[in-house]
Amino acid sequence: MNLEEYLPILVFVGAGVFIATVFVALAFIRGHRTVYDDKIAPYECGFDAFNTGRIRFDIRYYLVAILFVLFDLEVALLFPWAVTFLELGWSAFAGVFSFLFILLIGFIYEWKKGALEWD
Amino acid sequence: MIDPFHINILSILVFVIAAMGILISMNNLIKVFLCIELMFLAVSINFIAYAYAAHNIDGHVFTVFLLTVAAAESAVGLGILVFYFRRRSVISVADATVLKG
Amino acid sequence: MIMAAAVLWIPLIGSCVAGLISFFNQRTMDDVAKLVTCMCMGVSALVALDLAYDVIIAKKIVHGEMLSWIPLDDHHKITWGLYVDSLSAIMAAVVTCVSFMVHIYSLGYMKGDKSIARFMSYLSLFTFFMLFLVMSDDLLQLFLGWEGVGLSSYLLIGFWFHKDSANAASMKAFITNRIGDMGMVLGIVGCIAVFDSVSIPEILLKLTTFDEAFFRLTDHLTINAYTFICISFLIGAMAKSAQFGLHVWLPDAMEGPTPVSALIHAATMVTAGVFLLIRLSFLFEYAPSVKTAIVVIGAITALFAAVVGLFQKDIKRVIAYSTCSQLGYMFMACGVSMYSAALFHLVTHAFFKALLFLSAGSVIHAMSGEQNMRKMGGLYKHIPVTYALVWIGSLALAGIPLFAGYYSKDWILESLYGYAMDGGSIIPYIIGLSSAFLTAFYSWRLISLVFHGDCKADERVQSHIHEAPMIMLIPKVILAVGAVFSGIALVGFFTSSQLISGAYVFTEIEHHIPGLIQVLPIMVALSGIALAVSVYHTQRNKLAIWLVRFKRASAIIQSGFAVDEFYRKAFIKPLQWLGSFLYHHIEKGLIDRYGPNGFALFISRLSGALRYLQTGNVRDYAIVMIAGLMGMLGYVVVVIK
Amino acid sequence: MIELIKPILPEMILFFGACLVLLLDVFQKFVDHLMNLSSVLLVLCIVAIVLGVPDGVYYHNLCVISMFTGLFKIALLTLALFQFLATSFLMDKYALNKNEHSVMVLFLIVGACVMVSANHLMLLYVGMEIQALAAYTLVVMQRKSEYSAEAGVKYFILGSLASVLYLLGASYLYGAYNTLYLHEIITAIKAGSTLGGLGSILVVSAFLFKVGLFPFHQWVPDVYQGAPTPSTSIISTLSKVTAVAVVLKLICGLFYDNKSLDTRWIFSAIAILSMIVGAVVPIVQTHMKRFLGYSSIGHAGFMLMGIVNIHVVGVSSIIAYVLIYSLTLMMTLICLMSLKDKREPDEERNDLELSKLGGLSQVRPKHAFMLAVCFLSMAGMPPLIGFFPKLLILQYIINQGQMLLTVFAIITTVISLFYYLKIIKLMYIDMPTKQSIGISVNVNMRLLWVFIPAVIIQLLGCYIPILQTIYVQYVTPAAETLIIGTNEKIYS
Repeated sequence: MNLEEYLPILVFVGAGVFIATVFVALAFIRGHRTVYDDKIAPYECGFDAFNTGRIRFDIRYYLVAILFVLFDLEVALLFPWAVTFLELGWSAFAGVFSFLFILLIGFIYEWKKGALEWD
Repeated sequence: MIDPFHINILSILVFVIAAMGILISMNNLIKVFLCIELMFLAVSINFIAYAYAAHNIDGHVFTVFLLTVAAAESAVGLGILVFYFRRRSVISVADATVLKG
Repeated sequence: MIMAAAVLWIPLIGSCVAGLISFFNQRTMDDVAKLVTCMCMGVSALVALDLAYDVIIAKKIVHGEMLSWIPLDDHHKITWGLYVDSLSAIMAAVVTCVSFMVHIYSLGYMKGDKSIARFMSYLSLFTFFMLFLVMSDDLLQLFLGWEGVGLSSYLLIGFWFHKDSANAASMKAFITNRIGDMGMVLGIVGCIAVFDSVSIPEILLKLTTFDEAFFRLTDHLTINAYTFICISFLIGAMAKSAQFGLHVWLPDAMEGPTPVSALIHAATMVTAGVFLLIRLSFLFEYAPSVKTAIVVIGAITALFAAVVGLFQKDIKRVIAYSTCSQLGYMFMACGVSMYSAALFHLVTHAFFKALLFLSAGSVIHAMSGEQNMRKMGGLYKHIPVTYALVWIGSLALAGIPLFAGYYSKDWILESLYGYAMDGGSIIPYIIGLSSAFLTAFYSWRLISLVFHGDCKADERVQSHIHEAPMIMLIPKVILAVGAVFSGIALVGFFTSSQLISGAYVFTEIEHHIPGLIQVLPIMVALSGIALAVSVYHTQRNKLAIWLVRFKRASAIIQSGFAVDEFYRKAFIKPLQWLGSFLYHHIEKGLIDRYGPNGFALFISRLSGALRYLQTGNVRDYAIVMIAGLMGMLGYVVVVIK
Repeated sequence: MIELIKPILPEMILFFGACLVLLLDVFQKFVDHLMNLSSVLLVLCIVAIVLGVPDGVYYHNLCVISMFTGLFKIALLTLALFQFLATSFLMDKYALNKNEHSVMVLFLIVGACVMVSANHLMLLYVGMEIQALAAYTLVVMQRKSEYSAEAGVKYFILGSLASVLYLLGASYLYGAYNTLYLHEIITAIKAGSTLGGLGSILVVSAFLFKVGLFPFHQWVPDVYQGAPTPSTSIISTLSKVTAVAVVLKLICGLFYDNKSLDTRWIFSAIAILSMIVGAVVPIVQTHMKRFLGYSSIGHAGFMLMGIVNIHVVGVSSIIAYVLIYSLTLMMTLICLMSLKDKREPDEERNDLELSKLGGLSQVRPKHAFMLAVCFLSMAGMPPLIGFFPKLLILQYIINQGQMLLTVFAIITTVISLFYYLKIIKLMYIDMPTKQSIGISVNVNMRLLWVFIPAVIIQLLGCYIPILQTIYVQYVTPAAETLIIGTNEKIYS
């Protein structure tokens, strides 16, 4: 196994851990702390934090989930293009943008239909 | 050495698990959809294994498309689920037998 | 040709017009229907007489083709043809004339009947079919006419279809005639097999070149083809002409209106059998054994019917049995090859028997529908014209000199005597004489019972007794003229001329007839009359005692020697049982139950069962899908190479 | 640029047109005219196909244009056009957005066209999904109906299962032959391998599901019944025509002259069992659409007989059968749609109870006549057009010596004649009841513009030469491209 190829990732992970630790530590040390009821109350998307997991969610969460899944995963189609767009040239560019245009139409449709409104 | 045949067996195992999952979890549509997604993934494993073994890019491309199309399909599925829930107030299809005979 | 076609088709036009009027139930048009049918019939009769004159005097044969019917190939084609030789011409003339008379008579007799248009239509239709029969040039067309007259007869017997007895009688006539029709079909098929043709002239032509032909039934059993064909046709003729054995329908057919009895069951249709024998005489000459059979059958029928006729109560049945008996005479004449005599008797018989029937109709009309002679009597005062006409008819029937029947019957008896002299049996002659005696006896029995003595009807009926209207009398008078003069006028013609030129081999043998034999029939007839008159006018009490003493015998005879009863027990009952068995146990119980109905039941059960496979549950659907797929995949794994 | 997209111009027109209709609907512009716009799009698409590129393969063998694809695409578009023209004024009676409905139909056709043209397993899959997702959406369009929801869920679960089976089969084919191009697979499969055999059966099964054949048939009656009638009409005709096209393409490709795998017994069994289900079960049905669903299973089985032995004659008979049957079924459903009252969605179910048709000939003589003609045509009564494809297929299988199939075909046809005649008896002999009078419709003159051509088409069977011309000029060449032309002509 040629593990040297994965060295940048190791560096990246190390840097990430370092920076995160630094920021948390700074906030902990230098932070201004006041405690009041609302602040210390457990918060979980409007649900009671200490409860069984088998509760009913509002159906609207699913709607958001649907939209998220769609727009999230369609991006997966962009990755192969993104890593090779220089070699592929303008025709691939046109293809990808027509794909994005179709997604845009979908987005306009869902916006106008009010799917993004909570109520 | 691992060859596509072994991956094939893995994918079949996953596929069968998913199929059994569909059959036994009819009382929860979400689980059914999960199992269907699992089946997609089992097939994806197959494609990637064959593509890797044959050094052929088509399998990888298919997998990417498969994932996105599966996403679209599950979106439609969830839409139908929401609709179904609004009409029935349950997400079980085990007793959905208004249409029969 | 055009004349012949006119004779044939004009009655059909009348029938169609009347039929349409009847079909659309236009009561107001009834007069039109009557007028049209009678006019058509009259025209047809006139043309037929002219045609007969042409054909007989000028000795020319009209033979032409109207339409192509079944073109098989160049050599085999069946056409609608017309073939009028002297035989056909005479038959056509008789049929149209009698029919015309009956048409006119019906106007009076059926007056007030609400479906008179239908009646007139049927009568004309019958006439058309009868003409079709006698004028046809091939056997298939003849068969069509044969069936057509059967159909018309069925329709007319059952004309009063609200009467159960009429319906039963019409069916009896039709079904009995089926047996004859089967014979006809066999005969035609036999002709096709032997001669490769159904055309009568062609068969005649080929017959002279053929020697003998055989039908192989099994390996060892063969039958002479001519014998077979002739037996088949004989069966057909027997059924139509009500010969003994197949006569049972004729007395019952009297359920129809009396004009029908006169036209169909006395003058014309029943003689179709005799016509067939004469038409195919050339064939019968090749089958001598069948000719013997014809003589036997004719003799039996003549005697049997005369005996049964003695004991009948119903006036129409007496005449019906008399018809049967006279047809027996004609058969005997055919059997001894005296076809001219048979035809002559056919013609004269048509006149006097029609006259008798129409007179009987008048009597019934006068008696308000009563047909039982025991309830009549003394009518000569009230209906003198009819009385006179019955006398004329009876004298002609009995064969009293100068009246028509004498010449023809005498000729037949002489022929029978000649047959005996030629080495044949004497028995037919004796039977002929006995029958002549019985004929005279029952004729005068009828006259005595109906017209003399005291009237036994109730007051209401008596008060209604009246002479028939003019429109019913005139046809009878015309027929009476025929009954008197047709014999004397035509005797010379029939005895002298070679009637049907070339159509059959006519063996005219001059016999020396002793003087005694010439006088014998007259004496026998006169003695029959004398006996009847003496018995019914002076010895009636004694007769009654005798009848009581031999009550059972007379009852049997009255029922026609229980032939009907015999048929019922021997054929109808077992067949009914068999039919019922087949219907209930084989058809219903086996075929229907396990066949169509069973299959239908199975399918609907299967349907009900299969619908439960559709549970509505998605899981089950998925299981079925996956199981089916597994089956297919398993098959692939097994069979793939 | 235009040369680049020319081969898929018809699909492009439909797709972007559909997007346009969708946006116009959502922005509330020209709402009343959008169905007409959709019809115009269909016409444009037909024109684009007729004037389109010459036969051949395009986009690096991804896409095939041939007589076969052209015939099926035009048939699909014509059927949809027929439905749009006939029902645009009837759609208001249904509790659904008619513009979204037509958009979904357009998307469905896009997917169908992709499927028909596809020469690549991935493209075939994408087309199938576009078509299937549109179909699922069509089923659940009627938002207030419980039946619609249940039918949608069932259709979705089983349909997803079918597409997963397709994917599994595709992966096996890919593993066996290292290619996803159909023509390469077809060439390679003659060698025979277990993996390839399993893959081919799995791939075909997915489309047998779409056609609704025996082990995969159970969704058919439920979905037909639960879906709103306009959607039923689309699914039962467009979806089925497409699926039959793909089945023909796949079977002719994968199993023609395939010495290694004899599939005759499989398809004979499927055909016989489908015919039995389609003949027997409808007898006890009481709901019109359910009844039609079951009978369509029988018809699918009848069609499949034509391909048990693969031959040009059989394939062209199947093409003729599916086109004529779909047209007849669509006419029937349009007629039923026009009988509908304006009611709550769930009550529509009751509107289509068979008993409601009692004495229809007295209440609505035109509708009764139309329905009777359609049913007799489906049953295969000689003067009507439905007789001829049945005759062709029977003739074919008899010539092929398939006596078992022949016997079953004849028996089941006779049984099916019984239930078709039962409905005609219901309409013509029975008296109207209190229920049947409830069926009322504003007799629109436009309906006659549908009925008269429909009856004329049905009666085309009286004038055989025109049928013969169409059959010889278009259908048989289409079948020939499928069998003879697949490899030698196009890919050389």
